[in-house]
Amino acid sequence: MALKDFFKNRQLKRAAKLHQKQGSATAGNISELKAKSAIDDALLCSLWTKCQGCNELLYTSELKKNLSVCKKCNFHHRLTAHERIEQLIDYGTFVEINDDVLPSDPLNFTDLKSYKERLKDAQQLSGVSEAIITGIGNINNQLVSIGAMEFQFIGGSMGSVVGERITRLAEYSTEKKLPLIIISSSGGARMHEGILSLMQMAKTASALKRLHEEKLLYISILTEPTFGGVTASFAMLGDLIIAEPEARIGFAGRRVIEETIRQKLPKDFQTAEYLMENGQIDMVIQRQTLKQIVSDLIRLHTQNIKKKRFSNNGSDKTIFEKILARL
Amino acid sequence: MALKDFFKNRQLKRAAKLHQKQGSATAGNISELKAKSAIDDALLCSLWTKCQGCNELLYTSELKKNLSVCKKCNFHHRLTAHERIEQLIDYGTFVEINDDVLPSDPLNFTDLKSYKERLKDAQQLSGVSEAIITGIGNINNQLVSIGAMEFQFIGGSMGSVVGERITRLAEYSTEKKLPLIIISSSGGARMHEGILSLMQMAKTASALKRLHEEKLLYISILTEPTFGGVTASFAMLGDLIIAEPEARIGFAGRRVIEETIRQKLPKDFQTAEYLMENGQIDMVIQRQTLKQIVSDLIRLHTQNIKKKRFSNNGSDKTIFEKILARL
Amino acid sequence: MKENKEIIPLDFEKPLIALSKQISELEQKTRTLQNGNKKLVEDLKLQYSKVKSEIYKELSPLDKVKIARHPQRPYTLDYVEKISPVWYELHGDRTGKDDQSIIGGLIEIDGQTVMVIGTQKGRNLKENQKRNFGMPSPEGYRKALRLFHHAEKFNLPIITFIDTPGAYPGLEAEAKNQSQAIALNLRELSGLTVPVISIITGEGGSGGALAIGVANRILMLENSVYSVISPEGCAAILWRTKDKTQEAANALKITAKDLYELGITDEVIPESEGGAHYNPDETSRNILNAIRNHLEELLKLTPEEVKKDRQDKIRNLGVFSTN
Amino acid sequence: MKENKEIIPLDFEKPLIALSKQISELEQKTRTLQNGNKKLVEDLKLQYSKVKSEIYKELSPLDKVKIARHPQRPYTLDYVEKISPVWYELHGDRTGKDDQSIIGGLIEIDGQTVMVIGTQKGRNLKENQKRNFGMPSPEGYRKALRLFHHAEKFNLPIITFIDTPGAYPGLEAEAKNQSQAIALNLRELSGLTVPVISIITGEGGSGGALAIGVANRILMLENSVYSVISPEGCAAILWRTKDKTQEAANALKITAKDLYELGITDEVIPESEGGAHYNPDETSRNILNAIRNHLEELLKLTPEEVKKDRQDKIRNLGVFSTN
Ligand SMILES: [Zn+2]
Ligand SMILES: [Zn+2]
Repeated sequence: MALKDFFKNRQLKRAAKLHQKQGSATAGNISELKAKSAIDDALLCSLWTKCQGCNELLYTSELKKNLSVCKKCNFHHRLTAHERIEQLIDYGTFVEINDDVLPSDPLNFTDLKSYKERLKDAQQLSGVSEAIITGIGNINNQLVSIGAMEFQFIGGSMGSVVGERITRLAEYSTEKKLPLIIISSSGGARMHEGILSLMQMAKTASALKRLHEEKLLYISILTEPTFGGVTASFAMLGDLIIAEPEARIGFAGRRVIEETIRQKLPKDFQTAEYLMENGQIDMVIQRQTLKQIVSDLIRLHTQNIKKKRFSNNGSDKTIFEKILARL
Repeated sequence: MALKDFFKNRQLKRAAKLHQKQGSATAGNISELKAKSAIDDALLCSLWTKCQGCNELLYTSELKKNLSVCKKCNFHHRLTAHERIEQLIDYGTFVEINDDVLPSDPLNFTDLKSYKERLKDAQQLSGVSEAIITGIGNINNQLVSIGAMEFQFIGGSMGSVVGERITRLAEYSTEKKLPLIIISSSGGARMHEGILSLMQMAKTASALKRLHEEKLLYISILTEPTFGGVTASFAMLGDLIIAEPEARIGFAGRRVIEETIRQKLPKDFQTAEYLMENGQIDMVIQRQTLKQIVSDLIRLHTQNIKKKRFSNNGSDKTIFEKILARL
Repeated sequence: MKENKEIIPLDFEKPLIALSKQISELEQKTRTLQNGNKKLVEDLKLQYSKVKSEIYKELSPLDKVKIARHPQRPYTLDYVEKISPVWYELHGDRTGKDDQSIIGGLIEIDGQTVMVIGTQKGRNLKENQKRNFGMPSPEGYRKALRLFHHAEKFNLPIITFIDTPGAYPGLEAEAKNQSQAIALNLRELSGLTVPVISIITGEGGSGGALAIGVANRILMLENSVYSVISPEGCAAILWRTKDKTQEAANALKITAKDLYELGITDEVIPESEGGAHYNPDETSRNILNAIRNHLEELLKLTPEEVKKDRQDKIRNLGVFSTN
Repeated sequence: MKENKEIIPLDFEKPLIALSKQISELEQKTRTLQNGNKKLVEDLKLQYSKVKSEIYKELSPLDKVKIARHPQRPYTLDYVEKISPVWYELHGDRTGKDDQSIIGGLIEIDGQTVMVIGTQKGRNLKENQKRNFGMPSPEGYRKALRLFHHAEKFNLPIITFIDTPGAYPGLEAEAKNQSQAIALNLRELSGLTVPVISIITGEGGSGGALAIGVANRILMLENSVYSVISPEGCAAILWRTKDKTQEAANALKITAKDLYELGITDEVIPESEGGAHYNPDETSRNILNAIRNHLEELLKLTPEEVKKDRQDKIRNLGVFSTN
């Protein structure tokens, strides 16, 4: 499609956007959060992407090169879990673990559609088996455990698999003395697994307790959007908490709060910057500098300890090789 | 003096009260706090005491019998350190310790009067050697370490001696595994000892850190008035914090705050009830029930531990006897 | 046919009310009339018993939700009063607020000091303004956290009573970091070495309930419910209409029985017939018995075993496949 | 006679300004006039040096207070920038506010990560609104506490920079329990096993300063002061008039030298002549050297020895008699 056609169609598409795709699926927060998705545009025109911040048309390839951050308005577009890993982990060093932990349907849950169907659809749409990818890899030659959530998978909702994969990742970190990084993006708990999804909050927090007792570093990275049971468990337990600019982060969804308190909320409510002002996070970091800063922070948090404890225990490299050999 | 004469003189005395006695002596808070003292009345008429809450004339002996709480308006009159001990500790079981720790004048400090003179005057006025009495004794047969501050001694201000006596008391508690009770009443740090008085905040807090690490109970009792360096150190570090009704407690003095923020403060600001509402203390307790409640709280906090650890180690009685024998 | 007249009936209890009324009227007449009517009264009473046990036996999940939310249902302070001779409430997070939708304090059971922490609803509008309808703010969770650590320090077992629609979804609550307050409680509760027993007494409202519910034993009153989201909220999102609340309540598996079968709940504590509000004394006795039994077991463990017991329990929650 | 022209002179520096002006004028004339004047200029310069060293040698405690409060004095962020190649600021108490009158973050010294925590004043009204004139609220102290524990967890030595009139005396600060925030920091700082070095860089304002100043080593810049109360406040209370501020400043013993003699301060760090604001680079180098020396000593100790070193130091503060 030519550029001029795109411009002509812009108004039509905006209208179409109001009747967005079918239903969200996590506890409360997602339906409103999906409004910003740009998949319609992407399908219409894969060469060009309309910026969700300023509506400008951007070359998709250039946008990707800039880590999906708009050069005009600095809007940070959503990334897939795989893109997250690619942007943070040294090329070729990521090894996924626990990808054999797969969802089931413990409650035999059906709403307008069965949960089983939803899972299949989500797997097809997102290309991943669940709402988080976990594994190990290097960040500027420093071995870490890393998890990245996939919002396209039923709104990044946390069910048994997300809980189990994070728990295993944290346990792995504890065992191997590795820093842990989790990039969150989620609407909350996955209703279709009922109370079991709620319990994942306790499970992940408990695993992080053991990591904490071992004095290992956990950096939590919050991205647009992070809500509900995810924020209220592992995402808010980082030793360091970093958010991307303008990412919306909170416990309750905006609409629920507005209904409860019967007043409009300020525009910047629940943005990364709002959280910063309210003392809830350490930093708001541009995506372009995220890898370098995370890498620096890992170095700064491990170099003193290394000197004391690991001086004769071999380098990270060796540990990494051992782990790879075992896998 | 007959009762009717007293009534006649009441108005005169009220006027006299406005020109109260000479200067206060601690960091900021005392001068205003002394305004409520009723010593003039007491001297004028030792049989009768005018209630500082409701201005009613009360039989002094009846007032004392009611622990200096007005039966009409519930005003809790200030108590001396010795009265505090008497009201809380079983008759005859109090043994003062570290009364040989006595004030000196490290800075050779003189304002309108020399610090040495002030110390002598304070000792004469209050009948105690410093602004706190410390020792051990029983509360309903439970041995405790206890300290009670004396507001009449330079406004209960904390200098080196208060800091040292509290520190030794806390250390004694730690060593003997005794619950610690401190009843505070203070205008803050004692300016005449300069930086040394400030450092008592760190010293007492540090001693309490060790007590805390040994998992021993510390009950802090806040009475009218408790301010400044005392509140901002040992007084606010209780596992349990109890205040007497309407006692004024805070960090900065009311006047300082009003000058800073240039607005009037609410009437109940910095009262025990205000602190309660603001989540700063556990309980506001009537003086008449204080001993029973403190006694209960000690029992509740030690009976589980005793079962586990002290089942074959002899009773409190034995420890008490050993300590007494050693003194 | 004595029934506590002050109890407000629920929809599904209406047939009982009608029957009860009929019986009362007949009984009054019986005094002046013939023996034949006495037989009728007896029959009606029999009928009443049958209907009653049928109604209460076949309660749907949504009926249970209604009982769990009954305005006359006993709350934490009611149970505390009945199971302990002493109660010293401890207040505040020490940093600016005493959130009264969560209460905490010391009780005594069999000469053992126990820390109680629980959500607390109000009985009327004024009380509910104070208690915020049992929906805690971050300061409430931080008060609870302070008391968890207090209990750990002094070797006090912890019992939590849970009956909350959920954590309060308000502007101030978000500004004060509701998420972090809950998350930190989850983490810290999991690390305690004193026994923790949680009892869902009414509504177990999602993360707001779990924040004081990470326990060695999770007990549920017979008519209590515990869910990741309210049936109304779930229906609105997944079915796009609150009309489907019944369906959502069924699908979510929220009753004590469901959760027992799912392995979340360790014991279902029986209530008095019709619900705890019909006989708080009886229900309290059942609660006390349950506490005693579980406490006795847990106090046999060493502190490290207590911690491991809880962590193992939490660790195994979740259903997934591994090929 | 090059002096940084942008420096705002203090009262007692006025003679120097006059002399300096005289010299400049004469120098300009000298270009066009005879040799005799050159001699005069030389003499004046000599005179200037003499006066200068005399003035700075005989500074009264109150003069030092003025230097310590000089609006151009370097603040924590200025020093951080000069002593470390990296600076990652960490924000917030996690519970509702990022108090910017206290800052904290990570720096690196000789390949060692160090946690810096310091009070921070603003340079102008707008900045001072943000920084509240360097007077922390409870949330600031709680941010500091979070970072103390963070440093303890990751084995990071702590350096605190202190320059504050004191903890903020405001309604909100009292409501949020300023006392407890300070008290808890005192207690927790005393228990850390990582080295803590505190540097008083300007005003050490009472409890508000001490709350981040319980350290293994207390260092003071040459012109800094540290006091239980401001001289003005002390004069107003004990002398009943602020006119006696000078007397109070003398009596209180607040200068670096006084505190060194009292055994409170471990080292007095020299500033550039006239004060740190005349040459922040030089002063920063002196600070860095002092940090290096003390850190080197402290890092030889085991964690438990570090803790004991600090606790012993604190334990011995105070002067009293025992007969
Ligand atoms: Zn843009
Ligand atoms: Zn009265």
